[in-house]
Amino acid sequence: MIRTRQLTKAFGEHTVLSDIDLEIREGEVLCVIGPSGSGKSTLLRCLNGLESATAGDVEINGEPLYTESSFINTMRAKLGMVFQHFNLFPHLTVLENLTLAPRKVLGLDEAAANQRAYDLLEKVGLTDKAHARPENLSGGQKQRVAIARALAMEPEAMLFDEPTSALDPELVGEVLAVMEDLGREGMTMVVVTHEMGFARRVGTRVLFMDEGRILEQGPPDQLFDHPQHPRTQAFLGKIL
Amino acid sequence: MIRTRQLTKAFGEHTVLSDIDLEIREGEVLCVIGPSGSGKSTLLRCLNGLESATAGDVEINGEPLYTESSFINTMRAKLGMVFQHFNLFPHLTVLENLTLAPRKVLGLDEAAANQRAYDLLEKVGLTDKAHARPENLSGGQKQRVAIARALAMEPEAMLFDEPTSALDPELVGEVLAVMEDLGREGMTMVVVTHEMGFARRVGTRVLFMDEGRILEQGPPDQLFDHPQHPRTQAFLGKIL
Amino acid sequence: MMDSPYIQVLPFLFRGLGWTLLITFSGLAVGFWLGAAAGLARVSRPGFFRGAATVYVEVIRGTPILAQIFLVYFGLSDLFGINMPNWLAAILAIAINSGAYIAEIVRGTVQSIDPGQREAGRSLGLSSQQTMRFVIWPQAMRRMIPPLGNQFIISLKDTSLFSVIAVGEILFQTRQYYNRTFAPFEALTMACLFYLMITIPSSIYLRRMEHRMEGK
Amino acid sequence: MMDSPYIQVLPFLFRGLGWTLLITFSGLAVGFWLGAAAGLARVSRPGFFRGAATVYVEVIRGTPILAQIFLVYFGLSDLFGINMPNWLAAILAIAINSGAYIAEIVRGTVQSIDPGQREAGRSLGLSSQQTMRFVIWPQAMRRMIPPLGNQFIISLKDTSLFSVIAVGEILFQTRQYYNRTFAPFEALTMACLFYLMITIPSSIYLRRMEHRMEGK
Amino acid sequence: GDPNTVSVATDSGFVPFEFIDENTGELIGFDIDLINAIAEEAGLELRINTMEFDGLIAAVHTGRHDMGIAGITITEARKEQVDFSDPYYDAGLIIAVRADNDTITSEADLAGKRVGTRSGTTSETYLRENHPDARIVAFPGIVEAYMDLTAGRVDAVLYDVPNVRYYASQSDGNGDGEQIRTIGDVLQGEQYGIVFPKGSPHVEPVNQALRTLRENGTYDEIHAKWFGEPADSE
Ligand SMILES: Nc1ncnc2c1ncn2[C@@H]1O[C@H](COP(=O)(O)OP(=O)(O)OP(=O)(O)O)[C@@H](O)[C@H]1O
Ligand SMILES: Nc1ncnc2c1ncn2[C@@H]1O[C@H](COP(=O)(O)OP(=O)(O)OP(=O)(O)O)[C@@H](O)[C@H]1O
Ligand SMILES: [Mg+2]
Ligand SMILES: [Mg+2]
Repeated sequence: MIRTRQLTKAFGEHTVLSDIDLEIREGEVLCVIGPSGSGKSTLLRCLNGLESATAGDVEINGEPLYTESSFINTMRAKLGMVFQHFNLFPHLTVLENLTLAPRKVLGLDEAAANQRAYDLLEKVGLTDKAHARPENLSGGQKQRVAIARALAMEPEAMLFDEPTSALDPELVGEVLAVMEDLGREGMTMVVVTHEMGFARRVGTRVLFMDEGRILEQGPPDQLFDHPQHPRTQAFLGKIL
Repeated sequence: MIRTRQLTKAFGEHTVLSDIDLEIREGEVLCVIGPSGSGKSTLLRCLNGLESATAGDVEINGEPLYTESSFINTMRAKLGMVFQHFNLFPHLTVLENLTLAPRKVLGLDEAAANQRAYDLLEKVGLTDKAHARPENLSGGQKQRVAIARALAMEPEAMLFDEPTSALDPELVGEVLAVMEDLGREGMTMVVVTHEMGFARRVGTRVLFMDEGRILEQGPPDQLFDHPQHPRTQAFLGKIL
Repeated sequence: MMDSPYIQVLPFLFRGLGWTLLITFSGLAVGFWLGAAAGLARVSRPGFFRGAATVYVEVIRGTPILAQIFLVYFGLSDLFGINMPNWLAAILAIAINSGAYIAEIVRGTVQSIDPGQREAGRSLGLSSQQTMRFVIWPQAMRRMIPPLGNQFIISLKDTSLFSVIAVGEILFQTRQYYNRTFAPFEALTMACLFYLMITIPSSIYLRRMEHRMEGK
Repeated sequence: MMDSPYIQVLPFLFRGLGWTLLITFSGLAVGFWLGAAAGLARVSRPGFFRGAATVYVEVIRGTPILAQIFLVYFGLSDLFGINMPNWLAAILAIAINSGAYIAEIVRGTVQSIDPGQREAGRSLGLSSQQTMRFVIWPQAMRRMIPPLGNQFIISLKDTSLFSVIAVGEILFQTRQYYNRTFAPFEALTMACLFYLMITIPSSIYLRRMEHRMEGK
Repeated sequence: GDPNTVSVATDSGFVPFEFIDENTGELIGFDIDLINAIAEEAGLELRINTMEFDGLIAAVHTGRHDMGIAGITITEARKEQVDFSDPYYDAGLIIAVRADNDTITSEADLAGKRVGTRSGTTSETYLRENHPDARIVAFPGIVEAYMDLTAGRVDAVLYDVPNVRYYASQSDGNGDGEQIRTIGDVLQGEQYGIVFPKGSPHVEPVNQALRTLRENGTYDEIHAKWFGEPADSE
């Protein structure tokens, strides 16, 4: 459902992604790991067009991502994105955060958008926070709202960029639980994360990146327990 | 040599030090420990007049600290102070950092001040950095310069406020080594620190503060191994 | 007492106050939209609009407002035969001048919004314009309030220059008064008090507001 | 070609440029010391000097410079019988005006120096004044350069107001020229170019310097 | 300072009495030549300062300057603030309109019209007293008023005869046809005098010098230089 062909991204002289060939099938939960600066975030951002590739293609359901801009907007809406720092809209209530894009992009009327928002808030366990402002939520609650906000666009896949790494340890669980539910429901997901427990339980495949390349990939247990590449071994040795 | 009587310090409503009675004898190395906000820094700052006490007295060698301001200036010069964040003067070279106060306060001429500075730089092992700017030093080097700068005033005692807590772990050792040397040479020192190893090796007495009071004091081994007060026990339990 | 110049000048000053406030508020109302447009153009993709906005901002900020006033008043009629009354020229001059400074305020506040906000908006499928309108702009607006208040004070003081084209604002009225009574010192002192009556409370209020916003 | 107003006005502008630069530089030279004194008074212990400095800064920043120019021009002779030539009044007015803004620059930069620097100075036995002179001030000076450069641009533009007291600076010369020839548009346009010739390079240079300092 | 050095306030935009020569940048004009001749005669050293007219009398009144010469009309009201020399020039006020304007043919037509003038002058006072129903626009500089007249923002300008005449002739010499013309007669006979602070010791010597200049023909020379004819033929 998502496919890249020789995807390359450079900032000026600095090549951040080199010739990435990747195919993500429907229902897969792909976990991406790798050292800081290896290009994990850049990969996600290229997948939904927040960055445009220097060379190569991205296809979503067989349709190329890089054509003209209005197309990219609707493409982006097909891939929900969740950021490390939540990026909730601070001037809007939780409910408004969830209804803004459905109303402006999908053209839902207020009642329909609200209905959808409440359903999602129930799913992430935050119905009582509908009228709260983001500033009054804990980090874990913020990230659950951010997930709900992305889901409100009914995306075909979800991209997560270190969704728990800005959270206090005791708040990580509630976010991972929501993500696990999503995975179990069959949502296609790409998750940059160093939560090995999550990757083992929910991930269908793990991918190790270094210096803009995919060095190794495979099922979680295989990759974690028997890494092939020396750099993977070194990396896992440090973080486990 | 330093003595406080019922020293009390309040910021507005908030009493930070209450009735501190403390006597520090010549050659003692007093280590002060206690939770964050307990008033350790404020105590040091009251000792050398950077803060004026709300009530009570401080005496140095029998002379009261709080009289008129020119007196405090010379008093301050008798107590060298070393800060957590070094506070080197960034616009001056290392040598100038060391000679500024001796020249302006003690009236040394340039040659004498330079001589003294080079002697001290040798002592802290930084002779080759005399003409460097602080920005080009590592954290450990900065703190050693800061110690030398305080010593250049030939103080009768030295006050250290968490001198190693802003340093990368691998740089802590070089600073503690300099401090150990000082202690061995008989310098009177008051050291706010959580470096238990240093306190055991060099400290003659350890003092536990909480909420602006001295809760317990004694020789390092006794205080660390057999703390009497339940709060001391709880605190040591956390940091050891 | 009643024939002291300090008292006699008061009716003149009150007459001037009306003009001063009218020109300041109208000029800033237009200047805000000019500034918003130019400021947004300056953060847009390189191209004609961005270039034009840059020239506008740099030229206005690089030349004295008095020269701008003369150019608007005499230059426009000289060149294009546009003859607007002096009060309208005054409003236009304040608008054009404050617009350039407001453009920099707009640019600064828009750029101060966390780029993550833009990314969140775009990743939800909002277009670039929608993201600006619904996500960035409302947040930037809040932060604009203190610097805009500051610009209000600056523009208010700038209206004093319109005395040279005989717009009846505070300083013009003051000059009218003292060229009849020859008491410039007293009249000017009172005029300054009139300005301070507006500017000091405004700046105290602004400082408080900034404090509150920082505190948050 | 040679009788185009754009060319004819040039000798006037060059004549004005000298006055403009003279008044700007002399005014700022005095204003800097005034501002340094007032700025340091504003960060000193509460008391007479701090109060006086606050009043000075707030009054000057709250009133139009044109009113200040008239007050300096008339007030000094009215009150104290001091009769200075108008170019000297102009330098004094720039000094008094820029002094208030420079005081805020000084206060801001001095307060931006890490308080640990003051503590380090004091703990070494330096007196309060010595700490300011040898530790705080040299560091603050560096940070003052960009905002002082900005004040230079502002004061340079402000000199144009002295055309109303017939000081022969750029805008005065321009008006003199078009008074006789009725070509205000051409003359004013050239005058603006003259100002831009100084202000734009200055602000580019300042921006670069700020960049470099932030980069450090 | 030196008691023989006097500071003189003058205007810089009142052709042909005092104005800046566009070629040299020097302040020149009838008043300037006259005051220099007076100074030479009376043994005074001059320091000339230029300023906008509307503050000029105030500046002399407050003692900021020792004397002022700027085509200042002698009036009773002004005599309360400053001392005047003997009159040195006969002038008056006159109306100017755009050359193509034939709706204003006399003073009576000013009602409801926009009339430009210079603030602080006798013209402004005259308009306020005699034409309260006209819309008076008083600029600090008179040139702004003429520019408004040619631009059509005011319908007429009232100001001193010699200055209006000068601009009327200047504006048609500009190559684009006659733009401004005067209408009607001189409205109010006026005389110019030099002003001094009250009780100034300079009044008498200046009057003495003025008399001498009239007698020895210097005054006529200067008059002829600036008005093309000797004084008596006016
Ligand atoms: N907008 C940009 N301009 C220039 N360089 C960039 C930009 N964004 C990212 N980079 C560079 O690209 C490289 C990869 O960055 P990226 O954020 O993708 O790494 P990452 O694997 O997500 O790291 P982390 O684990 O720290 O988030 C880094 O060297 C980074 O400095
Ligand atoms: N200048 C000040 N004004 C107001 N409150 C202050 C000031 N300095 C310190 N305090 C307060 O005094 C209390 C004690 O502070 P102090 O810095 O002495 O604690 P500490 O024991 O050194 O803590 P830490 O281990 O975090 O350095 C704290 O609650 C602090 O907030
Ligand atoms: Mg990343
Ligand atoms: Mg502390």
